[in-house]
Amino acid sequence: MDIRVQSARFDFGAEAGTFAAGHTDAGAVVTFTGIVRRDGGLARMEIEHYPGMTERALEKIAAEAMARFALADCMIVHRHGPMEPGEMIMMVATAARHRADAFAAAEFLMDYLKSRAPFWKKEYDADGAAWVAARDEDEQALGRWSGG
Amino acid sequence: MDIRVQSARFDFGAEAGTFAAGHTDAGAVVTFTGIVRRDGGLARMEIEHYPGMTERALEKIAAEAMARFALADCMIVHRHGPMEPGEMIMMVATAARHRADAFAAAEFLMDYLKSRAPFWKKEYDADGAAWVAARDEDEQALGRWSGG
Amino acid sequence: MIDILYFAWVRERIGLPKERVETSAATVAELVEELKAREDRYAAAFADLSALRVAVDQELADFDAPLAGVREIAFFPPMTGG
Amino acid sequence: MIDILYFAWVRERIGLPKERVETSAATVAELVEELKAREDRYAAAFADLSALRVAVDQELADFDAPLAGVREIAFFPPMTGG
Repeated sequence: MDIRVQSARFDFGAEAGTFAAGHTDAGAVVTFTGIVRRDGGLARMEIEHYPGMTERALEKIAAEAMARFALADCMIVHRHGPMEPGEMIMMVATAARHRADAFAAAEFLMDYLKSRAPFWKKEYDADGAAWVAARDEDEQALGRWSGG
Repeated sequence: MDIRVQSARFDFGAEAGTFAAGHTDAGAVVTFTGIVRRDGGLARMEIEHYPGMTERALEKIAAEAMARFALADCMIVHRHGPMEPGEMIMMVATAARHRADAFAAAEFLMDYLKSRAPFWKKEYDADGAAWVAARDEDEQALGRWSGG
Repeated sequence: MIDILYFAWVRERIGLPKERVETSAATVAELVEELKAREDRYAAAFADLSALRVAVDQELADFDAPLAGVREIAFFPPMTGG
Repeated sequence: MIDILYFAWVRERIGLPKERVETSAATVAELVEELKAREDRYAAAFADLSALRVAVDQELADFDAPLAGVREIAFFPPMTGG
């Protein structure tokens, strides 16, 4: 379980390649990466976080994924601070024997990261700045894991 | 839609990185890669395919994914021929505005690739060779898409 | 004349990857019956149709698919890609 | 003494990221009432508790969580990571 909270950029391709090459015992690797979208006039984004709690929350989310799914491993990289359009915000990767576990665990990690990890996005455009509102769909997405 | 059927190895990390960097308008990128597992005494694997039909089947599967989900793009790389344990067999990548579409499309592509693309795996170990049997779970996994 | 292709263990059991046959069969199933009547290796390969899949002109099809105008038929076990 | 942290628009509305307060409140909700009584900017920030989340010693909690033994409370809007 590799968990990183950082302001520095990361190389998604290199991270995904290294993760997959390190889990050739697993058979199935899923990755997700979130990108600052180049659209809608967005000039830049800034992500605030809660140092200390962030790391704890990510460790807890990753441990929960390992416990719920038949995973060989998982990783999370999440940035904070200022970002330009086109930059990668975060990534998760999961490795499992079967693809169903790798996919489910990656979606689980994302659903929890969206609504339960202490990050807050602020978007800046020509008109000013605005905190990104939480989406109802993201909160609802968590519901699908509560039966387990 | 980048579809490749090849015997040559491919660099999963480089492909994933290039795909993500090329879809910074999308926001969400999901990848899956399948690896020849290093376990169970497997010495090597050989994948037979149906030249002509394979390309048609993959094009059709990818077009179907584009039509069903709000995708910006998708890609499929699938190898045939001999492979050693630890080598990447195939990968898919999907790019979408929202993660739900990117995840669903990647799972859809995988479910169809598993059971509807003309590839057949043969595994070689110390005792000889055996064709990999289709898994009931893979056939059942297709059922979840038939309502759409 | 129609091209018949065999893949994976079907190819191994019949002993060749491809052959061209003259047939008056109206459907895939009738063609299978013709092949089974030829030799034991065909009878063995086609013994259990539920273990086989068929493609007609490179599209998955059913065993009752008609053969009129068809150029290429392929027989193979369930696919195991991905 | 308890540390109170504010994030995102809660931080902006209250005008500071962190403060240390002396309180005899028994629960988070009571602490919120004390803060709201202080100044308008607190009253404005805490006007709608359904728009806020709270963490007690760096774990998500409810507003009725007890404060006994707690070192750090944080108030913030719903999270928007990923």
